[in-house]
Amino acid sequence: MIALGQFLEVLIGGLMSGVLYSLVALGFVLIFKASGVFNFAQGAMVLLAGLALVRALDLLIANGFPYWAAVVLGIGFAAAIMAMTAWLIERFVIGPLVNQDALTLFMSTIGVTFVLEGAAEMIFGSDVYPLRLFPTDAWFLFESLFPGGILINKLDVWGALIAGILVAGLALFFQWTKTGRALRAVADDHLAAHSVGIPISWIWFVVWLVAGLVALVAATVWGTKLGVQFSITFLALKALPVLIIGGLTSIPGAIAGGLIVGAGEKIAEVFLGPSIGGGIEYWFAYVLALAVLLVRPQGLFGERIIERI
Amino acid sequence: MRAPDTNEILLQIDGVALSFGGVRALRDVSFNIRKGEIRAIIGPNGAGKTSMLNVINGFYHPDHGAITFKGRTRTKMQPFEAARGGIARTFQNVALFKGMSALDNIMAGRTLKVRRGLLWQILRYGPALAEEVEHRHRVEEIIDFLEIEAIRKVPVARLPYGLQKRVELGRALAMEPDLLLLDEPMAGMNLEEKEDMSRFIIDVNNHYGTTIALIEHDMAVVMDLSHRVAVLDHGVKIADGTPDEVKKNQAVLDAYLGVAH
Amino acid sequence: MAGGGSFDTFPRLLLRNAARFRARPAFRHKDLGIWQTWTWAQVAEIVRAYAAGLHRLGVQPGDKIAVVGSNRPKLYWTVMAAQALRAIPVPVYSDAIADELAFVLAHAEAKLVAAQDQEQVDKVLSVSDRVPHLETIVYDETRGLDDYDHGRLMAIGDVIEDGRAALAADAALGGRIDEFIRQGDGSDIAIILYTSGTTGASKGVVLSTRGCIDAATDTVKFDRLTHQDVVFAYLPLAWVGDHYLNYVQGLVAGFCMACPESGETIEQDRREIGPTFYFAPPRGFEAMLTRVMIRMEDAAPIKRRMFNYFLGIARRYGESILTGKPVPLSGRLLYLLGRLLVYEPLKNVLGLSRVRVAYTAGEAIGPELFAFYRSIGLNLKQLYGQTEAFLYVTCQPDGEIYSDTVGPAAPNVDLRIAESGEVQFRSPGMFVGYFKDQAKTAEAMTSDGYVKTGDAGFFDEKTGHLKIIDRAKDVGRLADGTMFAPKYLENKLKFFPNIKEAVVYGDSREFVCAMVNIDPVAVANWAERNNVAYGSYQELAGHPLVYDMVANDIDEVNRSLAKEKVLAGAQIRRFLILHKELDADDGELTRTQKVRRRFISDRYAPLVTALYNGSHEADISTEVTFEDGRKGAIAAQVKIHDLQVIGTAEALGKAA
Amino acid sequence: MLYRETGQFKTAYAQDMAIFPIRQDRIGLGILLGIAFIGVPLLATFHIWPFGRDYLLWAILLPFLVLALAAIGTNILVGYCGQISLGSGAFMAIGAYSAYKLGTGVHIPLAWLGFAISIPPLPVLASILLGGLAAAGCGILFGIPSLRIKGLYLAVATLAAQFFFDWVFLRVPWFTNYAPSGSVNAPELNFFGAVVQTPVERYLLCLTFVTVIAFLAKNLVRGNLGRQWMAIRDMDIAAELIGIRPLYAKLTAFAVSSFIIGVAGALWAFVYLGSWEPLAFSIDRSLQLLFMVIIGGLGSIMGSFVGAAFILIVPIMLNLIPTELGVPLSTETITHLEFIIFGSLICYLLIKEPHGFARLISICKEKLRLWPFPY
Repeated sequence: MIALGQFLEVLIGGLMSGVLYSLVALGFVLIFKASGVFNFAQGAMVLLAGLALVRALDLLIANGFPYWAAVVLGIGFAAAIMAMTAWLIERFVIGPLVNQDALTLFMSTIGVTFVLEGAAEMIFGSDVYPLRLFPTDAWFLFESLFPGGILINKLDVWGALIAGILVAGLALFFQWTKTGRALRAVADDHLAAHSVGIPISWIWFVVWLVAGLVALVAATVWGTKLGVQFSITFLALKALPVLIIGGLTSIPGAIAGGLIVGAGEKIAEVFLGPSIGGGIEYWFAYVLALAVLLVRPQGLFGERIIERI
Repeated sequence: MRAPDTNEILLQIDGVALSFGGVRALRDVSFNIRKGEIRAIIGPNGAGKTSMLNVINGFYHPDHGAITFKGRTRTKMQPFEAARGGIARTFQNVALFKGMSALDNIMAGRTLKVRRGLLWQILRYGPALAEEVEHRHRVEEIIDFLEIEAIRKVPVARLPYGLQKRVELGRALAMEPDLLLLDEPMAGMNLEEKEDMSRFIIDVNNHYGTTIALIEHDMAVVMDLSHRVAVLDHGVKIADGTPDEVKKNQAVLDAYLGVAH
Repeated sequence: MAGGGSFDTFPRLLLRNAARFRARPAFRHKDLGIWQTWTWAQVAEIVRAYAAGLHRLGVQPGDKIAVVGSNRPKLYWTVMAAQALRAIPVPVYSDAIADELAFVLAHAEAKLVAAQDQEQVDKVLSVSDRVPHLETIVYDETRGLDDYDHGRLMAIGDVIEDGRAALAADAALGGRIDEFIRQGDGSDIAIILYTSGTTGASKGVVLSTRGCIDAATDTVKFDRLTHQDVVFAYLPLAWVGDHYLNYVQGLVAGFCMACPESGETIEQDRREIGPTFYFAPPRGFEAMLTRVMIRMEDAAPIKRRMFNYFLGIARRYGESILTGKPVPLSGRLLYLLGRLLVYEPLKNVLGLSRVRVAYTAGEAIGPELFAFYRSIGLNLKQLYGQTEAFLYVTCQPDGEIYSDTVGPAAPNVDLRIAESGEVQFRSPGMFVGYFKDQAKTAEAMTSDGYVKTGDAGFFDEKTGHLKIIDRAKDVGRLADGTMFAPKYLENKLKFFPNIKEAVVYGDSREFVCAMVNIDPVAVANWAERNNVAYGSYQELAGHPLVYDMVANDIDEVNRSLAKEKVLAGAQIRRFLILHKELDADDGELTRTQKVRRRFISDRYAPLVTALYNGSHEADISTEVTFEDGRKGAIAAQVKIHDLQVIGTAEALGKAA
Repeated sequence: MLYRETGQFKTAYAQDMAIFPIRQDRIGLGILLGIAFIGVPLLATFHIWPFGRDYLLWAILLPFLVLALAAIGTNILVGYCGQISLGSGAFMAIGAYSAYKLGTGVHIPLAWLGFAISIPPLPVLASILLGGLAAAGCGILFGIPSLRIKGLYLAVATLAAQFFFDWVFLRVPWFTNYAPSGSVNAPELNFFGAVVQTPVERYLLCLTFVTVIAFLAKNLVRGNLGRQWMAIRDMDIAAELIGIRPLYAKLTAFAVSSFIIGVAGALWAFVYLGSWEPLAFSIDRSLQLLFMVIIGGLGSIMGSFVGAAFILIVPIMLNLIPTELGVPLSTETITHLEFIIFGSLICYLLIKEPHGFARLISICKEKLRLWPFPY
């Protein structure tokens, strides 16, 4: 018999890690919405941002900077790296490929993935680097209700908090800034950008930059949880089913998709896994996405595709 | 122009209605197409002409009404089933297979006539090759008919618009359809191309005896071409008859001159 | 190789070929995407069935059967079937307008017309009330004709089917057809070819069967044509060239005629079929070369330079290699490399790789143009001929090729130059007469049975080849009686790239003068290369250096004239460069870009006067029409340049 | 320039529709096949340069052939039918493990029914082909979503196949015959009594498979089914309206593609690797195959070969060149450099020639055919 407490604990743990998936998925959605590019490189951007941050922190602290200053400078450095990356990608890859079909753009981001991964590891090293920006100890809640209480990792709470702030920030950005509004216009119609009076290349730069910053945020949380390492890119792959479930064009969808995948795979792993060999987490999200697609090809939150002839 | 020999009804549309969201594209439209005739459906832009074609070949499913084709009434069917039933069509904005040559496009139109399956096609030997040759022969006759010999091996994406339209007509003809639906076959053409296309349409009707339903918003072209004309406006049929009758119809004149309703 | 021999009628040649070359291809036609092929045996069977079908339609010996359309096997078979029935085929140009068609059909008293397609059928129907003898129309392509009244209209395919069925059902019919063939005689009229009349109504040239076959037997032997050869039948069916070179030679030699798919696919089809014997008029070769050069314009610079370099090599050594003259080893090696990189690939894309013998005729061919094709290894030769001769009068044998002659008399052709300078001949293929026109026939013949060509010419002293200089009626005489051939001179001048147009005067004058138009493109290029500054065409035309350059060109012409005894006296003594371009809009040229000599001499009378009164400049003011239709006047002072006459002896001395 | 097409005319449709209608191409292919089937084995047998050691055969030609085969399979699905797949690696795995099970004997205990299904070990050839069939079956199964899902969505759906089968072969010990390490060994490569052992023999085996399958695949793609696939790829709605059933067209593409990939997987495992772990067929393999067809040229059988060669040779070059230049780099740096250069090359090629090397080659061929004209 499964205890309710255990179930709740698994559920909450799953939801919390789902938030982390959402953080990566957000970057995908931003780029897809604005440029129709399915950005396979989002995971590599997380890796790059994380490595830049953690290596800068290490260096600064080793040189006697106070912790808070090192954090601020480190984040600034990583953000600058992401800005440069965004510029390079726009300038050398996405810009020249404008008007190509979706598959070509997708493939080009796989190319970008390889470059970013190689460059990140070559410049910043390829070991596992621990990052301690957030507390990682656990809370035990509701000890009175369930035997042993429910274990919640403080990092997960931080993650949720950050995701919330990020979504709010993005919403504000899209709502209140000129570039943000232009971005929304571009998402509907590339030509619209001209009428807004902002060069399309600038818009794409901004969108890749924002996606890079989102990756940086994701990296701080992921890095604290797992240490900054190459396998982060694999975890980023998991953002793909998250996107499918949530819909490629929906920011709330990305959040919801992340939560569903996070909770679903944890619950499946814990309650179903032992009976069929374990390791279900490995594929559960994808099969779930497949199932969702069969019912709603546009994802749960995606806009309906209407075919015309 | 030769009038159709029989009054046999090939296609009967009864009270068809179609709406998208709140927009009512077709409201209670009824008309028929006789075997062997050239039937035009005309109307100003947004009259629901293309929707009508889409309903006929199963791309849209009407909300109400029935469609009787070759004596069989149906409400829902898939586009490929319509094709199998003998309905072919062309599109307003040429819908060719861009990555293929003109020849391959038309050859693709023979799909329904292909009898040899996967394994024979893999071997491409004996009967399979003979069949392929036979289809090629039929397709070459169409190429000859449409006078596109010079471009048969050119990728269609490289062809000028007028020729693309001809290749598309060829692809539809390759299906040997009973009913050929032409969606604005002369859209975007210059005068000479329009004349050519008119000639091809009449020749198709004459030579193959194919029943043709065509949509056009340019009235002049249609009047010389078709045996009977139905006029749609805002999803409603406002007139139906011979070109001469339709030309004199006040409702038609109003619709074309833009009199407010 | 085969000759006519005892097979003195076309149906007998066909039967001979069917027996001798059975499964060899006789006709190919690119149709429905592939080269449909008929062997000699098949053609013989089809023609027999066709003849039977025509016979059942009432065709009798002596009936005229008109053939209208482009090159299609069924139309050639119509000619064969008609000849099998001893009826007379009359091909008509497919681009003839209705009036021309009506004239020919009515004049020839055509009883049956074989038309290619709906377009031709429509044309025939539109004039049918003017063609009283016309009974039946048969057609090749059925498309669009389904709806027509089939009372007197039939598809050729159906006629053949009908004939085939009737032959099968009725053995006597076969006997009758055989009887026609047996009765056939070399003296039968083979065909009537209507000349496209440049002057007045067209005339029907009647040719005899034996004459046709004998002439073709000679030329087939001359060029060693065999049943292995392939010709590309793209020339107008009604033109003597197509009928002779393809149809008659085809039957005599047993080679294969390949018909293109349509007018638009001729180049592609030529490349596919790869003819071994090829004819094109000079302007055909010129258009081909122009397209080559235009396409090469877009090539990468390196490739273009390589191309031009090897064309230079070809110019230097190609002709000598082709005619077997000594060439230095380095030249041979470079030429070999050029063959690999340029000449062979070029001939390949032009579809000329397999050509063994190519001919051109009809007008003078520019030496540069002629040399180009010869230098890349195409055995291009010239012939001179006429419909009245059944084509060949002269032709160039291999190894004796010059751009400015048309060769010695063709085999068995008797050639002479009349007192008047006119070329006259007797040949095996010469015509019987003009159809229904005794008077014209008499006019065209001399009393001793020679045919007057209407062309003036002379025999080149060195080679003994005939040189055609002009239409006889245009040839004039200087005041001292020396022969003066304006077009010949003008052509020679125009072959220089710097000279676009030229008008020469001299008839009944003391000496010859020329007015020249420079080629603005070529001269502007030259000016740019040589840093010659100029502000306008007028200024460029008047530039002393330009005058010097043109003077050099004319000197060269004079030098070449000096070598020709007949024309040595007609050298150009004075010339001027016109200040404006001759223009069709001003009436100075015809719409086909030929100079209107008389009009120009009136318009520029002050200049002509100045040319002959010894002054060194003259003022002229002419009215011109601008491109927008406005009229205005151009006034200019034009300089006149004197030239040294080159003495015959001096020229010979230089040559030695 | 090398082409001399004048006089090469077709008098029958069969000639016109031949794989190589131009004589020079046929000659070229003949020479290539001659080198591949006779030249290379002779040189390799007598260890003549460049086959001094078996390195070239083992490390380049063998993987090239097998991956080219897999790329052909991928190309049929992605290039011809337009269905993006990130799951090719999984289908290689299915081919490999199915062939392994069939080659070593299948035993399915159905305890609750009281009996067991037992199939004795099948001959190697049958195992390989049936392995392909098993992959085809799974391909059809995972192709069903393609009827509703399009484009990039489908790519993610195929990822599901990839991860699911990765997991199956890792976690279900039945497939590995309960090998404790998870690593399995191929059965003896016995073809009708002839045992394939040496590199040359292995090479010839793969070459035969590749040649035959490439030829048959070419037959298919230039026939009606191929046109159906391309029609679906280019404009699925129009395809449907001329009577093409999307279900049939897409599922046949999945089946044929998966069959070829499955056979390639079995060859990869049996002939090239000999013993292997599930890792051999991971998502990286899928991406690699996708790269091969995109760089080689979507919708081109020849492109699959070129793409495979390119993807294999570039890393080798990256390893060789610095060493030859006397700038030895650490293994790690080389790996990273490989990533960067590879990624950049992909981006560069996509920008310069989105249709891949096949298009470049056909442009070159066209230029040669029209030489000296530029177009």
